[in-house]
Amino acid sequence: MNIALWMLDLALCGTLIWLACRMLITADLFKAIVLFMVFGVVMALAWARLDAPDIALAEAAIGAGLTGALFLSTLASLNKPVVQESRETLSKETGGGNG
Amino acid sequence: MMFEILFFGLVVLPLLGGCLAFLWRPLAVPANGLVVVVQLVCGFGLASKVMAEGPLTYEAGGWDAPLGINMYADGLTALMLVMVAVVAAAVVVYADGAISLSDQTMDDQQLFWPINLLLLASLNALFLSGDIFNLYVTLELLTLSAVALIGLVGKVDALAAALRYLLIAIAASLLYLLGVAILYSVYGNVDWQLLGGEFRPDAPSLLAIALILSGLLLKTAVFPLHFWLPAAHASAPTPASALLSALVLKASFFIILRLWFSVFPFQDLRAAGLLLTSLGVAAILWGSVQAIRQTHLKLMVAYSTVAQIGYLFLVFSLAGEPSVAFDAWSATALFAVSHAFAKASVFLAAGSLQYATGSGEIESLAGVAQQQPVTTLAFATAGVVLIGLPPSGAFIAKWLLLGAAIKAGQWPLAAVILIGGVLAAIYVFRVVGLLMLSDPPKPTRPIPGRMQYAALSLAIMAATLGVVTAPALRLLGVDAPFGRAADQSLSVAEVVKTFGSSESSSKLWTSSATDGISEGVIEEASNDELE
Amino acid sequence: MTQPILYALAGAVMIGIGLFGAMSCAHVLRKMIGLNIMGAGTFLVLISLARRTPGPVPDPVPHAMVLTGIVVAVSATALALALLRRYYRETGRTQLEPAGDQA
Amino acid sequence: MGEATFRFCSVVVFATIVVLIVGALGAAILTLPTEASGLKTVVDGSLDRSGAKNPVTAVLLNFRGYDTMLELVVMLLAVIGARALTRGETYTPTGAEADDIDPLLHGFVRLITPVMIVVAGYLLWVGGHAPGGAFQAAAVLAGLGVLLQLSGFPWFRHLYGFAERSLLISGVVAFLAVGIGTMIGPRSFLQYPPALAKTLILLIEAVATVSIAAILLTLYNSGVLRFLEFTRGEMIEQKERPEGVRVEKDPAEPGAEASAP
Repeated sequence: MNIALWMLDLALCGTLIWLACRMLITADLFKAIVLFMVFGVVMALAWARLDAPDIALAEAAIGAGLTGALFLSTLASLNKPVVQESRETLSKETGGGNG
Repeated sequence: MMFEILFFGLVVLPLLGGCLAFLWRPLAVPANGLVVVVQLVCGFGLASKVMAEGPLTYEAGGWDAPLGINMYADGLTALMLVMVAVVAAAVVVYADGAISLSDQTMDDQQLFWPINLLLLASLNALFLSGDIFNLYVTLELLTLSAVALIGLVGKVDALAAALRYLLIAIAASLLYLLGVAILYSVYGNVDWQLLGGEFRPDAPSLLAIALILSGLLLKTAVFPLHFWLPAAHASAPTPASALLSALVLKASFFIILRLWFSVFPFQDLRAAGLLLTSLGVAAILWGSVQAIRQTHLKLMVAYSTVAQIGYLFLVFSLAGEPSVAFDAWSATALFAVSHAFAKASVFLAAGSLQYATGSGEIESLAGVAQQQPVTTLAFATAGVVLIGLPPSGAFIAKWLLLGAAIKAGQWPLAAVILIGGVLAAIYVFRVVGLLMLSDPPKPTRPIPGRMQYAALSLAIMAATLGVVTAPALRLLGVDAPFGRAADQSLSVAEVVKTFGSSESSSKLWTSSATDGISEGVIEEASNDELE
Repeated sequence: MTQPILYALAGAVMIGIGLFGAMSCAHVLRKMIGLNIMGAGTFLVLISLARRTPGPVPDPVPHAMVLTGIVVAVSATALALALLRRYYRETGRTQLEPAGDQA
Repeated sequence: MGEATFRFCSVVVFATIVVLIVGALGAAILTLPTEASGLKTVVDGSLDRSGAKNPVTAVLLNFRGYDTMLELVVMLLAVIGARALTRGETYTPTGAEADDIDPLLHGFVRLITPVMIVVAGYLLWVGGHAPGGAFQAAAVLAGLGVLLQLSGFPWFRHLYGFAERSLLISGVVAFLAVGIGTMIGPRSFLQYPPALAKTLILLIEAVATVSIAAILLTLYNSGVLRFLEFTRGEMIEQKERPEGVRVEKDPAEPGAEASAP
């Protein structure tokens, strides 16, 4: 068994778990979403390591790219205040939903 | 070959109709009408085919399992498909009336039609599926269509309920998928019949059972996992409430029933069966008490669903006793159908009453019966079925369950069945009593006839389901998990004797089948006439 | 321990993290992130266990299943986020009330 | 019970559930045999009759094509559901006119558009025998669509209505049409004749690619205009819906008090 590849696998798994934790802990939702997109890219590497190139392609494009974009656009619309009434206090909590 | 046509009518046509209804609005209502009629014909056709020839299989894609996806239909499948077809017919007629009442023809109301067709297609596909991964896809399909239906209203409470339901359903689907993944990695296939043949109770398989069950229990909303249900079912548009309570919950329960008795080694899982049954008992008691406490009509009906779902779970401890296993199992399937008819009817009637009085509060219903006799009759009749009085299907089902509980020596279950009936009587008669009050009533808004009679016809079918018990039980006996035990089972034989001898039961069966079809035609006719 | 088992265990841990996040975070967006992590973990378990084939080529059936799963996940996520946006627009809230029995 | 206590208790309960699941899962994974080939041999045995050399494509579009069709329906449902929710919000025009477009960005988009289309086509074609296929190609196309929108090409917003809806359903309809075609005759649903399998798979994939791309773009779209406003730092007042449009239109919905505790 190739030691370097083992180290790579371990590092990938460790990074994935670390990213997963960070995403839920970090107070800033925007940061969490960026981490989610990074997570998708690392997942794509993991798929490649598992000889799943089809999934690696799909994950990079759909998992990381599109889902991330969806999250970002949603966050953007949540940061806009609701027009009808002033709900400043409530719209503030969109900044961080502490884990 | 025959199954092919049925597959076309039950899955392909609704999918196609859903697409076209989304594409071009004028097609939406005719497509729904056509699909509903075809579904009725195919549902009863499948039932008679299964009854005559035994279980059917079909290879979607032409590859046999384990490589391809097998479709499979036995008596239980056929009964469930008939249930879907009948309820859907009434709901479509009702929805046509309800949508015509909305003062604007906005697209989001019209989107009910395509979503409804896709929901029906996914229900049929789910009941026919012989593949546990395919079941995952159909479950997701069902969830998304249900959520889309709840969200159609766009009111705050409906949005919150839909969002919560979706979040929970996604988690539940993932738990189920994880269980499927483990089963695949142990056995190398996802066909439930193949899995049933080689299932071993080793550690990964037991974990897979736990994961699959927890996912499905969340979706079936059995106590204490019911917390998402009342708000979702009560705040949805009424036709959607009826579909959700009557059919969507039954789909995930059907998978539990199927896997438990045909795949999992249920004789070795007595403790788990006991746990499931205790959840059911808790659901019956808790749901009934909550239903009594509600002041809002549709919430009361939704809590009644929580309670009635509980009855479906009594089978898991009763079936541990081989002598009553078939009784309890077939009674459960029968109860599911009876509850589907009755609950759909109650929801439809409740929606009509709410529109007529302009308020969803139970108190505001006082004296409505004089002006809304048909809807009141529908509500009362279906309510009587929920209580379980004869000659309803619920009565036969409860009677079989009661007998099984006594024979198996599980007295507490017998007591719970009786108490549940009494509690149901309290919450039903509280509303019916108010409706019947002779107070000078306040004026109510008129309800289109198709809304009134859709609810009433379902209620009458629920109330008279007991009459066709014998053929239904014979149908259930086709490839039942306990062998063809219909004739060996004492209680079932008794039922068959009481409600029609075995020679006449086939005659009874065919006549009931044509009744169902002609009913659909009548509903369709009333549908057409209004366009 | 072989490479597939390593990844499968990592997938199991990710499932746990995602599920915990989905249950304990209040903000709906973060719940969705949690559920997506949970989904990724599930897919990782499925694919790594499919890599236990003797040769260099893995079992393709789980790969097709995971492709299906990824698409289903993005669809469900999109619907949930659309609901969340509408919910926010109507109420100005981004969290759901705790669901309880209504008495 | 105070709120903090309740929160602490629920976190403890959640953590217990999660630890139980992960522990059991880990233990189960460790007890599995380290070698298993699943359905690989079965797939390999039927690969030459499937019309695809890439086994994943063969499973996805032939052996389990029915699953894939239902998966397209799942996407379609998400679109319909999201559309019902965002109606009146998504397509409100904002100030992005043709003159707003940064010329540099414009040039870049002009350059990258054909490249991305070619890449998508290549991924679609190559899926038959190597990694790639409809989903990957569609994701690239959808990415292109997002890029076009972000760079402010206004014509993109006019693809709405009948044409757009036809695009959205075309993938499912292509599957259904091929399925119905194979059902007429002695074959079952989606059972391709081996001689035609390759052509039919490519046909379905080609239609599905465009359809999935449209679906992904529409899903993304249900918030994109607000995203534009956000990134440009503009605070364009949201157009207020006419009051009463969404209120009280369904006769059967419960009053607002329905879910009040």
